[in-house]
Amino acid sequence: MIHTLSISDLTVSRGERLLFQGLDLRIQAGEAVVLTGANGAGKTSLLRAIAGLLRPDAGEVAFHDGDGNPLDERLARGRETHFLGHQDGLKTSRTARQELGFQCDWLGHVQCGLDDAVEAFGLAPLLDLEVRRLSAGQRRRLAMGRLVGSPRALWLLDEPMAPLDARWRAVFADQMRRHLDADGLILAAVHDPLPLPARTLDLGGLT
Amino acid sequence: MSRPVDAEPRPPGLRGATRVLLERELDLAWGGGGGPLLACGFFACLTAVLPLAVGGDPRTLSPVAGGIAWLALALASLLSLERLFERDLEDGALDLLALGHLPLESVVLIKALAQWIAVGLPLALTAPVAALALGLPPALIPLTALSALIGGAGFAFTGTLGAALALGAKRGGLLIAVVVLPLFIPPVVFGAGALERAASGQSPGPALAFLTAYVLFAGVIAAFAGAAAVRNAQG
Amino acid sequence: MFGLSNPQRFMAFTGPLTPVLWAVAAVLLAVGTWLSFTVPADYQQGDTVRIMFVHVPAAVWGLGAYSALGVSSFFALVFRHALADAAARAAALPGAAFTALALFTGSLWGQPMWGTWWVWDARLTSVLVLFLFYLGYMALRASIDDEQKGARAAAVLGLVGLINLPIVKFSVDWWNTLHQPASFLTPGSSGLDTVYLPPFLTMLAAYGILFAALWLTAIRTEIRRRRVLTLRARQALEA
Amino acid sequence: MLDLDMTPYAAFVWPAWGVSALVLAALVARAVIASRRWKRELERLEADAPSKAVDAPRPQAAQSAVGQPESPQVARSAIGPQK
Repeated sequence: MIHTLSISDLTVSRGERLLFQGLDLRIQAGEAVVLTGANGAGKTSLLRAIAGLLRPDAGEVAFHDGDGNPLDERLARGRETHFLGHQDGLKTSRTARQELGFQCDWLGHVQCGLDDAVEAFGLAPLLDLEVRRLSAGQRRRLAMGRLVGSPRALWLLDEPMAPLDARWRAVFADQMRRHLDADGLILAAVHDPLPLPARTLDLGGLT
Repeated sequence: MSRPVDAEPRPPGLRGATRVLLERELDLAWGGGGGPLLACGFFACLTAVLPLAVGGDPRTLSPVAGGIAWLALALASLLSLERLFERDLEDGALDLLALGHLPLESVVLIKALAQWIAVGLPLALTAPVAALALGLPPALIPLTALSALIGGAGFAFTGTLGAALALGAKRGGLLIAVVVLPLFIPPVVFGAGALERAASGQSPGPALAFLTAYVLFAGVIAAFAGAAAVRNAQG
Repeated sequence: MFGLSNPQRFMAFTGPLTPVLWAVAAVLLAVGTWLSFTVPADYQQGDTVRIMFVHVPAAVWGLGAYSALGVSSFFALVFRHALADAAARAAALPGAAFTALALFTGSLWGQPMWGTWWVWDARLTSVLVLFLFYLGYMALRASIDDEQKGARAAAVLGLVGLINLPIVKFSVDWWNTLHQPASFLTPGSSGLDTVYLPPFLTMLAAYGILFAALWLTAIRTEIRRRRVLTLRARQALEA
Repeated sequence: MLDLDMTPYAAFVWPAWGVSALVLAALVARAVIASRRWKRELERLEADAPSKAVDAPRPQAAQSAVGQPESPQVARSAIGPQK
């Protein structure tokens, strides 16, 4: 299991534009880090670079287990990392049940915790609806289902709570707390502060 | 120096993940607008228009029946390729696929496999009917179906690669055709050649062997090049 | 590992080389043209033999340019080097033009020899396929808005094309054995009279050097263009 | 001897050579024009931006340019019309 995520000397640019360089960050099990910065400062790109979806210009992203042994990058990402981006990755033509089931099975383990996910985010009434009938907030809750349904140590979250109302924000905060208690790691890009103790990494950026 | 993530949270295993993705891809192919029906309909339309264009004389038609069937097959295989990766890129599902237990190369292969089952298989069943209608000797029907089935896999692999390359392009559908059709030449040559040889009393064996070899080769190329193209589009 | 992979060093090294290449190409073209029209006409093909001196070099270097494109694509993919990508991009247009010329002159050669403008023989068909590969490459490159992504996608295609070209060639040859009545007089294959070697080889070299000059110039232009884009982006940032 | 009498194949030989010459000339012209154009554009930009940083790695250049006192001038010249 991932115990430490360490980023050293990371440089990322998009096209001709340099987003940040020489970035260092270390997150340990049970720890949450909040990523702040202006729009376009590179929050999303940093998360994508950690998830291996974007190739950094320089620097290194490394994963270590509790004994300090390095983990294979591909396996750490393919088995231990959740990435929840702006887009929910849901197919509008399929039902919520099909989509949640696929996401949990694809990312998850032998026993997909579908019921836990349904219970955590109040998805039961949505399950038989096609995704196209769901509101933005409902879709986000459905996408969050995979965080609970297929447990993975590292959560990379990009504005996770943006479409949620106050009630579900509280529910999600609770889930994050549980994840940290279970020695999970969270790195979240947010505009509003997270409702739990977290370090802040400010990417700054032009205003 | 690096060791695998420890084994306690068991992944679903290769077969499990493959099945999960394959089921989803097939569901999307069949569900989303009836891609296979569309391809078969297109195939049938081409077959019907052709005699009207060149004249219905069996003496003109029947020598080229096999070739026409193969051309129509290649064109029909191009349909529905455009949405293969594009929709997953648009809605973010491609990120999800990249973070699964399987490497992206396998994801590309599974998608190609789904394309083959969803589109290639129905087309392989339609091909003998179309070839018959064009005047192909009935004795060649099993060979037509078999070669269309093998060739369909080649079209699926190559087409999947084209779809991955065209990610992020304007008018992807047209672009895929221009990129992929030159790569369709070997399967069309070997597939139609098998029919032609059989029609002239020779053994279609070598042609089928070449066809199969090309399909295997295309699978390997499509996996690696397709994965590289997908990663490029994601980053 | 490549001394020239640094754009600065590349510019410095190729700066004096390019004018030399242009000059050599011009001289060779002039000499080759002179030789081409001073050799006696072929007893069989008559004056049409002179078409060969522009047809075969165009075909050879059309293929050569695609190899350059494919190999550059490989280096662009593996080493992610901007210079290799510039080289792949720069080879596409001259290569496509050479290939188109080979098709056009081949057709003009075929008409008096075969009595038809186009023959589906293996060689002509292969050149046609090569041209289609160029079309696909340029279309892909042009239709992806993000220049970096378009470049990498095109590089993948260039490499795939390079690997596939021999296979397509093989399939076309195989197909040809199936259909070719083999009664044509195939230009070029009937054993070239040694009297035609000087003009032929001169033109072959001339086309090669010309391609090298075009290619290098285009790479240099591409490097400059990218620098300009970078500078403009920087200024936009300041404004 | 220079032999320019192509009968009976003049209709084939001359177009082949003529079109080849035209296409090659067009290729050369295009290459040279593009080369000149970007060369001039680059020289203009490098003269405009007094930054010593043209050859330095991108990031520093961008940052140092932002903070420089003379950046208003740079900005103006960037906006200024330039054909």
